[in-house]
Amino acid sequence: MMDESNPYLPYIVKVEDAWYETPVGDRAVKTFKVTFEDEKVWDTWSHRPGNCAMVGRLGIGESMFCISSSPTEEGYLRFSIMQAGKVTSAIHEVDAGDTLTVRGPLGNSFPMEEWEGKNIVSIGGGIGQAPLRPVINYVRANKDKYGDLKVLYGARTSDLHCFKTEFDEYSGEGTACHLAIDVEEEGWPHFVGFVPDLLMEVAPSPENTIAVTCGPPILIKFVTQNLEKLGFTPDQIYTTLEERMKCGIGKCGRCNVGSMYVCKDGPVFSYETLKKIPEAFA
Amino acid sequence: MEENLNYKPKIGVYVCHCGINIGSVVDVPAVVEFASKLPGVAVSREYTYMCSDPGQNLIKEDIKNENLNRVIVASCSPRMHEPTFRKTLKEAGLNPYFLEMANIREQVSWVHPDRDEATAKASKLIEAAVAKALLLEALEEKEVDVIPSCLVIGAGIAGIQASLDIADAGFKVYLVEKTPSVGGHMAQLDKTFPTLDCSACILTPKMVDVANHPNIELMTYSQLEEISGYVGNFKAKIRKKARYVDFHKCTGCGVCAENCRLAGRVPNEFDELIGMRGAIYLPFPQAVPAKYTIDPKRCLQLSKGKCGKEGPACVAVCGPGAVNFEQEDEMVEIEIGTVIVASGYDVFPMEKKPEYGWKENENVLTGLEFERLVSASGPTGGKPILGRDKKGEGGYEPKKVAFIHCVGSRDKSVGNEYCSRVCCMYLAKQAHLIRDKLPDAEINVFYMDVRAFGKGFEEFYDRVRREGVRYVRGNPSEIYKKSGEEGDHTMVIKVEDTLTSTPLEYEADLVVLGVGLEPRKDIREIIDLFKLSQSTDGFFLEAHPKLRPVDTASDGVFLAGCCQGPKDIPDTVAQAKGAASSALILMAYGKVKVEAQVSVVSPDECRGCGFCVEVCPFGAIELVDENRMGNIVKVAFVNEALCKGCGSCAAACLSGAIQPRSFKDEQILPQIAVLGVRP
Amino acid sequence: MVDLKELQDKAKEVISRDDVRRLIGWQRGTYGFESAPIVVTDASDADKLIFDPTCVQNPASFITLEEKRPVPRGQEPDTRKVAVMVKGCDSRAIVQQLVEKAYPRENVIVMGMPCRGVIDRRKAAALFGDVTPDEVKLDGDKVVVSLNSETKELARGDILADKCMRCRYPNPLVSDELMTEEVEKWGADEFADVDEFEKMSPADKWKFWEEQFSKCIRCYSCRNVCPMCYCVECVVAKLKPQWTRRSTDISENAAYHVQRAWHLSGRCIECMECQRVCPVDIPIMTLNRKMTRDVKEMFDYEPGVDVEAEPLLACYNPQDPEDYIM
Amino acid sequence: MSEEFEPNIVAFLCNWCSYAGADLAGTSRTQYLPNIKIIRVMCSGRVNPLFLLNALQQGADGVLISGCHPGDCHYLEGNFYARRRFMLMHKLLEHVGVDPGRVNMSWVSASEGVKFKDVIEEVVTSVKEAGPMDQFRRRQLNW
Amino acid sequence: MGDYKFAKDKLAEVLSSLGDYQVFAPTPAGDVVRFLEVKDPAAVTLESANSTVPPKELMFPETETLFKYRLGDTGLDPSVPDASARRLVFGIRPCDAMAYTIVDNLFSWDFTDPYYLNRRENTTLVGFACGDPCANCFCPSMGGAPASEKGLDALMFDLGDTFYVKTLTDKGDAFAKAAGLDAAGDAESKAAEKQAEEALGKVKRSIDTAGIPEKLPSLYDHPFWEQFSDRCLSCGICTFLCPTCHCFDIQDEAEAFNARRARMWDTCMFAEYTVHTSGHNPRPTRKERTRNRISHKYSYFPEKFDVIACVGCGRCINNCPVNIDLLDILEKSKQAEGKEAKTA
Ligand SMILES: Cc1cc2nc3c(=O)[nH]c(=O)nc-3n(C[C@H](O)[C@H](O)[C@H](O)COP(=O)(O)OP(=O)(O)OC[C@H]3O[C@@H](n4cnc5c(N)ncnc54)[C@H](O)[C@@H]3O)c2cc1C
Ligand SMILES: Cc1cc2nc3c(=O)[nH]c(=O)nc-3n(C[C@H](O)[C@H](O)[C@H](O)COP(=O)(O)OP(=O)(O)OC[C@H]3O[C@@H](n4cnc5c(N)ncnc54)[C@H](O)[C@@H]3O)c2cc1C
Ligand code: SF4
Ligand code: SF4
Ligand code: SF4
Ligand code: SF4
Ligand code: SF4
Ligand code: SF4
Repeated sequence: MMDESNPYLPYIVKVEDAWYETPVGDRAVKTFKVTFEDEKVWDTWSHRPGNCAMVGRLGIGESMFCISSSPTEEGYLRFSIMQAGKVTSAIHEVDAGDTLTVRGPLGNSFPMEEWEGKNIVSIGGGIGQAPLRPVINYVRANKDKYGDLKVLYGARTSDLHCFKTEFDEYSGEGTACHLAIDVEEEGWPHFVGFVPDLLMEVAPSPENTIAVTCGPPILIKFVTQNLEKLGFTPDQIYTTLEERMKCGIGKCGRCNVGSMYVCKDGPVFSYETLKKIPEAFA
Repeated sequence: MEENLNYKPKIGVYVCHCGINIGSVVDVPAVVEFASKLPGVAVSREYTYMCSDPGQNLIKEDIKNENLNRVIVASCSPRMHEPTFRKTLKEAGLNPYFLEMANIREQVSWVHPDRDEATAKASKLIEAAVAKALLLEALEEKEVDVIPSCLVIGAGIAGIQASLDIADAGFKVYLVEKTPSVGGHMAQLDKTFPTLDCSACILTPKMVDVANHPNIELMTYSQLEEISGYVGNFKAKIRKKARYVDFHKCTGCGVCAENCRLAGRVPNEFDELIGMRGAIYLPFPQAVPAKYTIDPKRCLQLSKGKCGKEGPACVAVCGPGAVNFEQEDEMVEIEIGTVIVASGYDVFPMEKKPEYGWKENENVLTGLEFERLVSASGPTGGKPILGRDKKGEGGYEPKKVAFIHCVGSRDKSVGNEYCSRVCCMYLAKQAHLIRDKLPDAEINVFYMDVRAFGKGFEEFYDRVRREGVRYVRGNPSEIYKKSGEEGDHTMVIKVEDTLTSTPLEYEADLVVLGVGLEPRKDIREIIDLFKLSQSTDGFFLEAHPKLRPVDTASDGVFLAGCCQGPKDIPDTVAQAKGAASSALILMAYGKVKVEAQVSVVSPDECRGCGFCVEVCPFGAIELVDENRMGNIVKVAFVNEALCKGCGSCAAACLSGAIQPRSFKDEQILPQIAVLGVRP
Repeated sequence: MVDLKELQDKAKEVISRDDVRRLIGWQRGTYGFESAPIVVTDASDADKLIFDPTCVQNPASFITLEEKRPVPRGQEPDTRKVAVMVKGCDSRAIVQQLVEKAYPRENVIVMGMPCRGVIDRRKAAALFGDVTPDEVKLDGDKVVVSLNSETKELARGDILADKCMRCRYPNPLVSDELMTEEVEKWGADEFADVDEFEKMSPADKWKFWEEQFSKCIRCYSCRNVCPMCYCVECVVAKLKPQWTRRSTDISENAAYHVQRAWHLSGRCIECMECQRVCPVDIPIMTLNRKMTRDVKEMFDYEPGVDVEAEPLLACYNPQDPEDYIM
Repeated sequence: MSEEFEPNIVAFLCNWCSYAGADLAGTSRTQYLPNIKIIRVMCSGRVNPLFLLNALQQGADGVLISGCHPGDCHYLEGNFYARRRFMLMHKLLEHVGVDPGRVNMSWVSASEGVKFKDVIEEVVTSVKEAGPMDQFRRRQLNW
Repeated sequence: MGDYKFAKDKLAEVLSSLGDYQVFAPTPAGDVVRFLEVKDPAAVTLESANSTVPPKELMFPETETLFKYRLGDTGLDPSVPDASARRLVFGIRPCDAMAYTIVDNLFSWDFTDPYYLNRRENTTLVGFACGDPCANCFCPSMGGAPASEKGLDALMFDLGDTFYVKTLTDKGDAFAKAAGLDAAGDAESKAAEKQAEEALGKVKRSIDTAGIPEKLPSLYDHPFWEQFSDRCLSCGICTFLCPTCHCFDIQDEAEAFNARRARMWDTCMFAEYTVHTSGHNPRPTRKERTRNRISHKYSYFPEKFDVIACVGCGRCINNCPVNIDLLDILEKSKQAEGKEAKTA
């Protein structure tokens, strides 16, 4: 766990490996596999699917990212980071062998225990797959505890799909994977269209099922609408929110939606909760 | 090689010994060692001559083997070898703009003898280069095709000559002339100094040539209205004004003019208003094209709607039925690759110097009026006769003639500090013509000094003086009529003889004012179209006073003739040929490189104030609509083909929204951060 | 004097027009010697409008302060006009905003308020303390303050803002309609304050500014209230590159102020709003006035008086001075 | 080494005239003081006056901006804008107490290698007189 | 806890005798008053009702280094203040002291903030009761009073020639001892009580907060916000100068090889406060920001921490350049017709 006496102090992590998920350029996504420089940290460290952490580069700053590896993947943490602004650009300069800082785990997590015995549908878009990946991997690692797992994922083009190779792995294990791209591409065997439409096509049954979704706000909005159309009740739908944040520990103030601090009380929320906070969809 | 475009900078630093030029002063190994520790530096090496083939190969190898994506060469001035090393990068498959140079020869080893100081400074300069290199971006070098045709504006001798040259080289020319005929001022002249060729004799053949040349599309009585695009790819809109005479039907016979109800009653511009024409007219007998034009402001039918009881006389007499009052202006759109501006000059407007009594006195003439007076095609058939009545009868021959130099030139009080370069000589020429025509006349020339610098000029000036023309050094302060008596034409010229400092009064019954050359009154039309600049004298500004005298700041737009500054005919023709050759270079090569280090606007940050638009010397920026989340706002947009990358816009932009590539704020600030720290 | 009824009726008429979206003016403040700006969108609120010497704020600031909301897909942006009431000084902001193409002229309806001066709340507080007057009005050369049913007459200079004492443009320089008769110009500006300040040595000047700048809490109120500071992203807030750091210390604070003074040179129209709003009383105008004076002296330029003028730093004169250039 | 204060000066030189002038000083082996560190820009018109401020914040003791003589700008008018800007910035910095000797501007053409040297000397002297610049400097060591 | 007093003209002496403490007191800085470390006791002023910049800066400085490091190294040197150091704030107004007790909630919920809390720990607060509350004070409405003792270690009253000091905690006693104060009697404490009561009566403005926290969320989309936000400058004055506002930004700053991570005051009134890199801003206009400021203070904060984040010092009202009056907003919010919180 984090340095209890000073939650502002990050751990130093070593980048074990780093690769691009999507083509190099603006808004590229790069995944970093990191380990703690001080191995003792592992003794106290524990995180859950949905937890986030502040990843930073000394001299530049830090930003919030979800830990995209499941706790069941041991011995390392993974972050998948889209190049966006100052910090993310600097982080993208980093490669295997370099150091970063990590402060976490932060925030709440998906209630994996509550979901035991249920079917799980993961619906993601673009970089929004990052927080869903640990859920998927957690369920895969605990197959016996959960029902059916379905993965729906889309991005603008096939190039922009994150974690491309992993979907084959999932399918290999018998997990239903439904991939989509926004516009027709030559040789694309899967669905063409937006994720909410994919969802309607796949039309998972709400029966004993939890839907988790993450992606751009517009995707979340239409996916939830469609899920409701399919018969999902708000308490069956989960998502994660994104607000600007600086401290990650409920102090600096900016990430509030209503009285909730997304960094502490979130980022995972059930649609049931969110419905009551008008600011949640601002 | 796309792989090199990795976010993690991998910099190679190459420190050159330049034989002993650098190495003997700077501790190169220490600098190399220092550089190797800088952030992002993957390779740091030294070599005797980086610019040599082995030196360059060293870089190329490293780019390939070490996957370098930034290169710093610490050697001589980038003004020397930047192109060399850019090429090296390119050959190694790296974008050439990932190069940064540290000038440790001109700025270090050659100027700082102290080894420690020099080494420290060299290290700093390299550190700054690294700081900048981290933020360099790949830039694209572009070439655009050049449309093989040229628009020439103005058909004076300059425009005529340039058009002929280009057309002869096999390229299409659109020659646009505002007035009904080609020829410009030269057509108005009688004889030309110093050789005294008859102006018409040497000009008319050329005028005919431009009209007949298969590659020249002549558009007289026409005007450029719009121009857009950039070098190689301009689009122009030209207005062909209605002549009210069918161009193809008119045979130029002239019966219409003879029969015009206003024949001989409209002052003729070509004759500087001292001669007359009708409402339908040919400006002068040799006019090209020899097609008649109706002056819509004067024509009774066009201005009053009615001409005589029987209707327009011209219509009645024109055999081919060419007169057409229904004619309308015609718009022509053309695409051209190059432009030559040859719009010429105006003579100094005498209204600005009322003390010389021009206008009130028919025997005070400007030099140009005098040219018409003595021209065989002029109103008096070349006879120097003044004071004729409306019918062209009567009049007198002057006995005492005075010529005044520098009227409206070299005169701060009228805003013209410059010398008009032709007046001394044309006055000498005109004095000679008077002497020729009136051997007994007394001729006085008042001058500040005589500038006879051209080939054969001094000789000509000498000759004129030997012909009994008296040169009086003095600048007249006033010229006025001696008495109000009928028939007394005597003018008094008050002048101070500056050689003897005595105030003098001279008398003359013809005063010729050596008016200078001024930028055309309508020069703004062209400035606004092409965003050309003016030099302080008001003429068009050339791109460089010495080395690019026919170029302008706008690529592909060239200058010829007096629109760039006063000059005589030979100089005009020479410049016209220069402009033609410059345009030909572009057209013959067919392609033109556009600057890669141009400015870019971040539309999200731009507030649309247009400061940059005002500042850009090349008119490269315009404000365009931008949809900002449903709201339409104006933001700046850079036309990359026009931008030269000077960066003036960036310093004018308050919010840093416009930035020249390779010299962005975010690239310069790290340099400042490194170099600013006190060692 | 303004007939309030007439003013309000006029405002009502304007805001009721189909092509008018909002009207910016002044309303009575809740306490103290200053009015509050008001943005009227409904004719019923026009009755709140006032005009008296408490109307110190510059309504032109609010034209550019308004943030454009994202327009939902399929909807059209609301492009109706904004009506704005301006005093002479305020009107210069409009002129300058027009020079800078902040909006097209036809997008604003300018209601001109010839003005004879407004109260400086700091001067008033020094005279009267922490109170709210019943009424403040101008009577000839006097300012009449009614307070707890007593009235007090003051010389104008004692309570009016400094800018008013040297006002050269009491009548709006741009307006579609004048709400009252034009008033006579009384002020002149000799820049004596600038001259006085310049007598100091560089060291003393820095001492002065060091103390002043150290106080700054970087609330950016001075920037936000400034009618000329309406960049989409102000350089001080930029992260890439970061010119000024967010941390407060003398270096960053000084950099902020010099940067802003620089950006306002040839653009500041001397409404003095920046100095008025500063909660820690930094004499910001001492910077701006120096620039105003120099710009006038060196380039014969005055911002905010001529809509056709070119922006000072986007043009040049070949004869510009260059005395310190080597 | 002497204890004398050696100022650090950042110079912004336009590519076509002043930088070329500095090159000429180099090729003619005209020795001058090493206190000046040059940043090359294409035109003096590129130099954002805020660069000066930034240089002073970073710790520079003085600055120099140099470009083509008026009328000689490679880009026709860049130096005219620069002149206006720096006339004003110079005054502004002076007003907040920055010694006017720290902010310098010159016109140096490509042929004026010697003038370049003279300018450097003059600038170094005037900055030396002004002493170390502490006013705007970021005080990193006090953190 | 005891009763003490000292003669007014001994103020400088008392301050000088506090050598063991790092003492902060209201001091004029230019034209404003601010809590500065006492270098010259004579410069201290107790005249002004309220310092312009609240003494929150003493616990939560405008800019504060979180840790330092050298670029290229990974060793971090946290500059956490020493919890056992002795600091004393002299002459703090009761509202400002009460503000600390509110902000404490934030800095100690879940994760604890050592920077703020250590300072709180090591600081003795010697309050100064208000005899003459200023025009926009409304502390009684917020559970305070001109002579409230909340959060204070000692409270001082101005009784004409003498200051009467009532100590409230051990820390307060320690201060009295260190300062060598004289014992005070019944007369003084009576006088103080009377003054407190009178001062209470002098408070001009008030608000009945009942129901506001519950109501505000129902006004989420209400157009009444625009009456205020339309003239808001989106400057930070109201929040920077609010003793209970506590938002901050964190940024890394590097100088050559020296670097630090620091935090600095920030405010929800700034447009860039919530903006994402993509340009999406959940609070795109001043309406959302004004709503957030008021709602945060009067609804979100109490919902989370059971106390309204406002002490009624009136600073935001006094200093807002466009007369956006908190009490006015609250009154209007009470009148406004709410609707059920929007369900997406
Ligand atoms: C809970 C959570 C989980 C996230 N997980 C991921 C992830 O797994 N992968 C990923 O690529 N991105 C993720 N993001 C988004 C990521 O935080 C931003 O892209 C990042 O902060 C941009 O920072 P920057 O410094 O590069 O941009 P700058 O523009 O330089 O940043 C300025 C500051 O703005 C804030 N900010 C800017 N954009 C955002 C944003 N979209 N969300 C939140 N704060 C922002 C940050 O505080 C940042 O420090 C997550 C955000 C949140 C809140
Ligand atoms: C009194 C006098 C005597 C002179 N005598 C001599 C002499 O003896 N020997 C000598 O060498 N030089 C002499 N000169 C100088 C000579 O006139 C010039 O060198 C020569 O005419 C310059 O030619 P140009 O083509 O540049 O300009 P111009 O002759 O002025 O031609 C410009 C042409 O462009 C046209 N034009 C202008 N604007 C536009 C437009 N916007 N669109 C279309 N067309 C346009 C005009 O109508 C005109 O036809 C004399 C000059 C004067 C005033
Ligand atoms: S860099 Fe120069 S040429 Fe290019 S747009 Fe800017 S001002 Fe114009
Ligand atoms: S780029 Fe800058 S100067 Fe140009 S219009 Fe935009 S904000 Fe103005
Ligand atoms: S208003 Fe005052 S305190 Fe706020 S940023 Fe401006 S100068 Fe600083
Ligand atoms: S700087 Fe100040 S005085 Fe100048 S326009 Fe802006 S707010 Fe008004
Ligand atoms: S300070 Fe400059 S960048 Fe910032 S808003 Fe004002 S003018 Fe724009
Ligand atoms: S002080 Fe006033 S103007 Fe500034 S942000 Fe607060 S409410 Fe808005």
